[in-house]
Amino acid sequence: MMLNADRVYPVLLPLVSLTGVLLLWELCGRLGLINPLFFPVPSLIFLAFFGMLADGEIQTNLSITLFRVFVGFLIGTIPGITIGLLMGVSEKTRLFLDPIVAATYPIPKLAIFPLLMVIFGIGELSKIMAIAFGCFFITLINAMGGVRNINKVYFEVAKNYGASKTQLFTRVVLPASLPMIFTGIRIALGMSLIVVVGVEFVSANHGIGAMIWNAWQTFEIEKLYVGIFICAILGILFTLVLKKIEHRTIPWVGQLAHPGEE
Amino acid sequence: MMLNADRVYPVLLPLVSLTGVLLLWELCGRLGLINPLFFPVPSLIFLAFFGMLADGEIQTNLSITLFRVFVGFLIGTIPGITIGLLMGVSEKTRLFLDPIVAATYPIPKLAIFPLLMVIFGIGELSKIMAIAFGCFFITLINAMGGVRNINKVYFEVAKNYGASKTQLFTRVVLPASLPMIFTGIRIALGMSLIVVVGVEFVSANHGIGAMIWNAWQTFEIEKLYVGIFICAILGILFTLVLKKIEHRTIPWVGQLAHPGEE
Amino acid sequence: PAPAMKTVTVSYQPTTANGPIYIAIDEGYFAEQGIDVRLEKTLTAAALPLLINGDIGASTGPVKIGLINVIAKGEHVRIVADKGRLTPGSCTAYALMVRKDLFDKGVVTNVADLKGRKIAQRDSDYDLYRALALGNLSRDDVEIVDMDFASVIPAFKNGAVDAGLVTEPYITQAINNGSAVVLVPAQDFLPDWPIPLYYGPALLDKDPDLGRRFMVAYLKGVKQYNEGKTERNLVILGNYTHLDRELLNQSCWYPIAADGNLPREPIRGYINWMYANKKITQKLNDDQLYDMSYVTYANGVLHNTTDGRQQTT
Amino acid sequence: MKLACRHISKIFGEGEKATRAIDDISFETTEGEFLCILGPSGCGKSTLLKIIAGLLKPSSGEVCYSGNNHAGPMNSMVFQEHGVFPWMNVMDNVAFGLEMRGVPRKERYARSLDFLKRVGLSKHAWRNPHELSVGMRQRIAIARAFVNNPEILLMDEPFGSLDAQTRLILQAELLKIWSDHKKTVIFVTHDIDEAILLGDRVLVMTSVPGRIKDVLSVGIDRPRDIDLENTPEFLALKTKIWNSIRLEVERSMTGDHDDA
Amino acid sequence: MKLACRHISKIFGEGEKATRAIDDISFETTEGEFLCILGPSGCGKSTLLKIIAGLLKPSSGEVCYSGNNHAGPMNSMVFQEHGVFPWMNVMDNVAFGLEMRGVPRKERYARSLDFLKRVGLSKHAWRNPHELSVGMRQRIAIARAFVNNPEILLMDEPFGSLDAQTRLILQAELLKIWSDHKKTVIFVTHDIDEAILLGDRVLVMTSVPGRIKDVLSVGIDRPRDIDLENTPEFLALKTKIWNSIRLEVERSMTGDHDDA
Ligand SMILES: Nc1ncnc2c1ncn2[C@@H]1O[C@H](COP(=O)(O)OP(=O)(O)OP(=O)(O)O)[C@@H](O)[C@H]1O
Ligand SMILES: Nc1ncnc2c1ncn2[C@@H]1O[C@H](COP(=O)(O)OP(=O)(O)OP(=O)(O)O)[C@@H](O)[C@H]1O
Ligand SMILES: [Mg+2]
Ligand SMILES: [Mg+2]
Repeated sequence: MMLNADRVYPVLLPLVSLTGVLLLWELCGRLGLINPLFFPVPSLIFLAFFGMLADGEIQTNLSITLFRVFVGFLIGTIPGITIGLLMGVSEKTRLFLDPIVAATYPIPKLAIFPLLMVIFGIGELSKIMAIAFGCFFITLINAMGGVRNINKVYFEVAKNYGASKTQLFTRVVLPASLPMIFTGIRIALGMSLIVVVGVEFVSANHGIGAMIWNAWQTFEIEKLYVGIFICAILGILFTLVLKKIEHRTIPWVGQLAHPGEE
Repeated sequence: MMLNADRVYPVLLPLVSLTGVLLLWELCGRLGLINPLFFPVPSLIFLAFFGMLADGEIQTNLSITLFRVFVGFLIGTIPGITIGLLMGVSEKTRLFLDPIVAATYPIPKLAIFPLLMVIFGIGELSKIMAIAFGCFFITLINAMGGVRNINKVYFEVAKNYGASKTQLFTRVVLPASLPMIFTGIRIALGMSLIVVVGVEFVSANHGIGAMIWNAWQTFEIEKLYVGIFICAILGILFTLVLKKIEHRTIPWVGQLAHPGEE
Repeated sequence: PAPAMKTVTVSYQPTTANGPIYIAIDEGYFAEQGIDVRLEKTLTAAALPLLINGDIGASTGPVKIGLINVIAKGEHVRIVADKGRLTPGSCTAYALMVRKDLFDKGVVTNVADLKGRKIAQRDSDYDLYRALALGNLSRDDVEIVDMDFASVIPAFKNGAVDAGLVTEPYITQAINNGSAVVLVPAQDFLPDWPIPLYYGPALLDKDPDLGRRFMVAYLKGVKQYNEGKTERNLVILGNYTHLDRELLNQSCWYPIAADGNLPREPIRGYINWMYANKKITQKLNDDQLYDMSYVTYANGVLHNTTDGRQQTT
Repeated sequence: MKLACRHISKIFGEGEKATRAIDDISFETTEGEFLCILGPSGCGKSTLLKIIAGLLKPSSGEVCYSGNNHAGPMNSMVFQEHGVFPWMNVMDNVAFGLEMRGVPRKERYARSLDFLKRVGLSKHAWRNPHELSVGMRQRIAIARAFVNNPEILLMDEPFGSLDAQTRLILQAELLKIWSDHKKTVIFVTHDIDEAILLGDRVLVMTSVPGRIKDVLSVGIDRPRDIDLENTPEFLALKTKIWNSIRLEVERSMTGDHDDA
Repeated sequence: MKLACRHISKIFGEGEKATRAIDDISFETTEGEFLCILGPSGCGKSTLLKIIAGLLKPSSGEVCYSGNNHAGPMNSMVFQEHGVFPWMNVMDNVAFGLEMRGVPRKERYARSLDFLKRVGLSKHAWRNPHELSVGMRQRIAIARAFVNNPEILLMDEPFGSLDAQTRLILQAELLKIWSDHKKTVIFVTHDIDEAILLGDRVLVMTSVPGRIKDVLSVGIDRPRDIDLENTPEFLALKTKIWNSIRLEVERSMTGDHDDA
């Protein structure tokens, strides 16, 4: 029975919670508890969704958005993790770079988006860079925190066995920080969706954000929610994929995940 | 000498890096390497800064922004950490809530800001809630990751010594996750600045974001940069304060921070 | 008897286009009517839901497809007065601009020259359609770049776009920093195009009397606004737009009909165009769009109390 | 308090990766017995102890208690990994069990200080564990279990990181606590001498998957002295256990050579 | 390879919180010596070993080497905390030192497998450390140091978590490696018998702050057998060391009672 529950719960509970939320929403809508003008019921949203799917409206916009997300995510995440780990390892690098990170991170990309356009041009690059910045700082700060959490003895072992700086980095610092790096990646993935839609919302012809903007302009509230649902579904998919990768990459952390429930 | 360096570097290196960036910028400006229309030199920005300080323009806007940031940060962070830890501890809670988190986190608050205003009313609350949402998800995901990193033996000890759920939470899970919680807080603090300025940028009469918006309207580029500088300075201050708190709260992690450099 | 103070929330963008409202606030015209106006800066997209929801009573801005759709769904939102108009022969508050270097070199001197060029715009399909029609061009003849207004000047500067639809104060900025010139002012391709004042259910349904009093104060503001860039008006607009004196003086203030009435032909044309292009499924008639009873009332009151006003001041 | 393990097995993992750690282990303790467990490295001693403590669920079999307490008695475990909390000072670590049971701060500090003295750490009461040596941390874990005054003491190589003299002192403390309060003690050790010196019975396990190989009664009168180690009965017992385990170790180490 | 410690002291922390861990320690090893270090828990043994390994900077004093290598010789340490990397399988952990020195994978796996056999873990070569018992992890750490074939072996209680029989086998392995390659070994242990069985000399430390209390030559011929433990010279040496440390432990434990 215990074993059964172990197998069934991971599939059942997420389904229950997601459909539960949708059903509750539908119910509230049907009972007239929420204003359908602003909160249309899920069934109508799905209807609109399939309509837009048939039009091909979703496909084009989604592919454009996903392209921006992936490129921006990679451009931001890879240097973010690398520099974050370096800052974690070397105190001098950290002392030197941390103030710059602390100062540039909170600058709102939206408010300086016109400047990004001056620097990176109006095409894709400025949008991609806005995403990249969002991911960069998050993964950097989490990777830096990851290094700080590494048990000192691992550094001592590495040093004792003559690890070069590169070896220390690839064989100890990077794998040991993976748990926090993955957390950073999860936050960054969500952030890249938030940023891309934000950027497309204010200045783009195509993409999910532009779709949402158009929905606001025409006040087609179902279309707006279709855009939101797409973000949500992407969020769930990204998280699932990440979990799978995590499960393979850091098994030694996974086993600590169910304290006292075995 | 070693001891000297240990004392001097933490003050010297940040100063060198920050002033270095500013000097380089000034130099590029003076040499005409960057377009002064979009990238005015720091000295001019500081001049504008003091002018606005004398006007009292900065003080009023800053206090409004800071109020929103602190309230929004608290409203978002406290439940974020709590729920994140709970999701980390209890697998069932996690399986149930994680899909909802994964689905709602990537919904861009900017694109649904009109809905937030319908729900929370116009005025401060909708702005504060946008900040709160930003902080909520980040601290939640990091706190959840923090629990996963806890060495299993600590849970076993707690269980063996009869810790109730509350005691497990306050005496083991919370302190053990602090390193990652702090990382989450650092990201959330920056995020709250980004969000507040973004929100004020699109819909507020006052605050640093509105100040930046006005600067774009009037194309007073120095004023725009004053706004950006204020974000940067706040970022540095927040980070410094957080470091101090961290240093007191989690000394056992601090000592692992300088691998091989002792 | 002085009525108790009631609050009306108005959504706005802090531009010169809302001058009459600023004036009516600062001169106490609203207070005279027992109204406390709260200005709420909102995204244009947010104004409509807030209006419908009753969070705000009145709103301003150009007529867009969203308004048509909302009214078509049966929501009680109405155009109640004029609040600025692109009058032929007047100054330019909205224009199709072109990069100065292109213009100076004679590469683009009229609309027809824009063929194949990049044009910045944001949700201005109809405007662009009308503008391009001047050069016998259609959307497909040009490359359209979506962009918010604040980004247009940087885009002109680094040559990212060749032309664009621009409003004040960016027109003045672009001229001042030499990045662009006006190719065609909007009054040439959208003659008499109105930017109206709307009421939502908070005034229309809940408190029409409040709406009427609001209109009285508003029209008094319009009257003073139409006196032009007087010292007093410059001070008041400066308070709300944060624009400096010089820029305010240079920039265009939309002309507004003193009696608040507005021509209906341009919007009819817009609706027909949208219907023809299948952007809307239902043509609204004037009764669904306008409710001019408020200006009628206010005009009556104002004629009766002209003397009274002189007494109080 | 009596304790019985019935047919306990534990398999870690699933499918191909499944490892059987312990296999069909059954034994009973008598009231207030001191039971020592010996066995080769990796044979499943810690696994067994965690199952008895209720921290691991056995794959099959069950642990039963008989005593005045039906809900399962209070046990305190000294973990092989120590499990000293780095975020609490030494005092709070030792007082942890009392805190969990709601003992007021003043009282629990007083009682903890007493045990801190007995393990020789009272000078370090207010320091943080990360500033202490490995052996000192182990003593924190021991004091934490002692002060909790449980019905059953489960000790997983509690003295492994201590020098011989400190170990002697703590063995004496343990015996004193055991005989004063007539607790049941299950004591995992690597040291045969220690097992004979302390235990009423010695349970010897086979190499992995751990089964019970031998259960030997020590049958030497208490108090036992360290000089005992040279008596013939001690040596006979020691040799017997020695050979019993040696076979197991050799089997696993040689098996190792063969398989690889 | 000869090694000399000259007036080494180590103070942890600063100001009020400063703790002197070791104090003015000086000694020299001879070429290929096997030096055992004994001392009460918390006296600074690990600190001393880390200083010798170059992992901690002494507050004063220096470590000198004389040998064919002037840059400081290669040493391999078996850490008291083991330090087995959870993100590498057993094989990669053992081969870590070789990997760092650029030995090709095939070769380093072959050499590591040899040592995995000797510590009885070849069956577990491809498992992950978190699936192993504490003693098995300790053996990984030992194999890692052995396979690295260093000039100096530094071992901090390497056999602390192993049962007596496994310990014997590994002691024999260690002696074999030591005598085959004439390495210098510095070996921290808690077990006096072990120190006498293995060491050329035994260095006894005082309680904290650790100073050198005694340096005793063992002077028993090799190969030494476990039966040696009953010879009079062994017992005499054991008693001597025993008393020497007992005084220290008592001093620190009693001092504790007084201070608190
Ligand atoms: N990071 C540190 N900060 C402060 N004090 C420390 C630190 N590390 C060690 N000490 C102190 O130094 C002394 C020696 O510690 P060390 O770990 O060297 O002892 P040891 O002889 O190895 O003990 P054991 O046998 O228990 O392993 C201890 O009293 C300890 O409290
Ligand atoms: N989480 C796990 N996953 C898979 N196998 C495990 C796990 N934990 C323990 N094992 C296996 O179970 C067996 C017994 O482990 P256990 O820790 O109980 O041994 P032990 O007798 O305590 O050894 P030691 O004396 O070294 O502490 C070992 O072979 C080990 O590989
Ligand atoms: Mg064990
Ligand atoms: Mg030690």
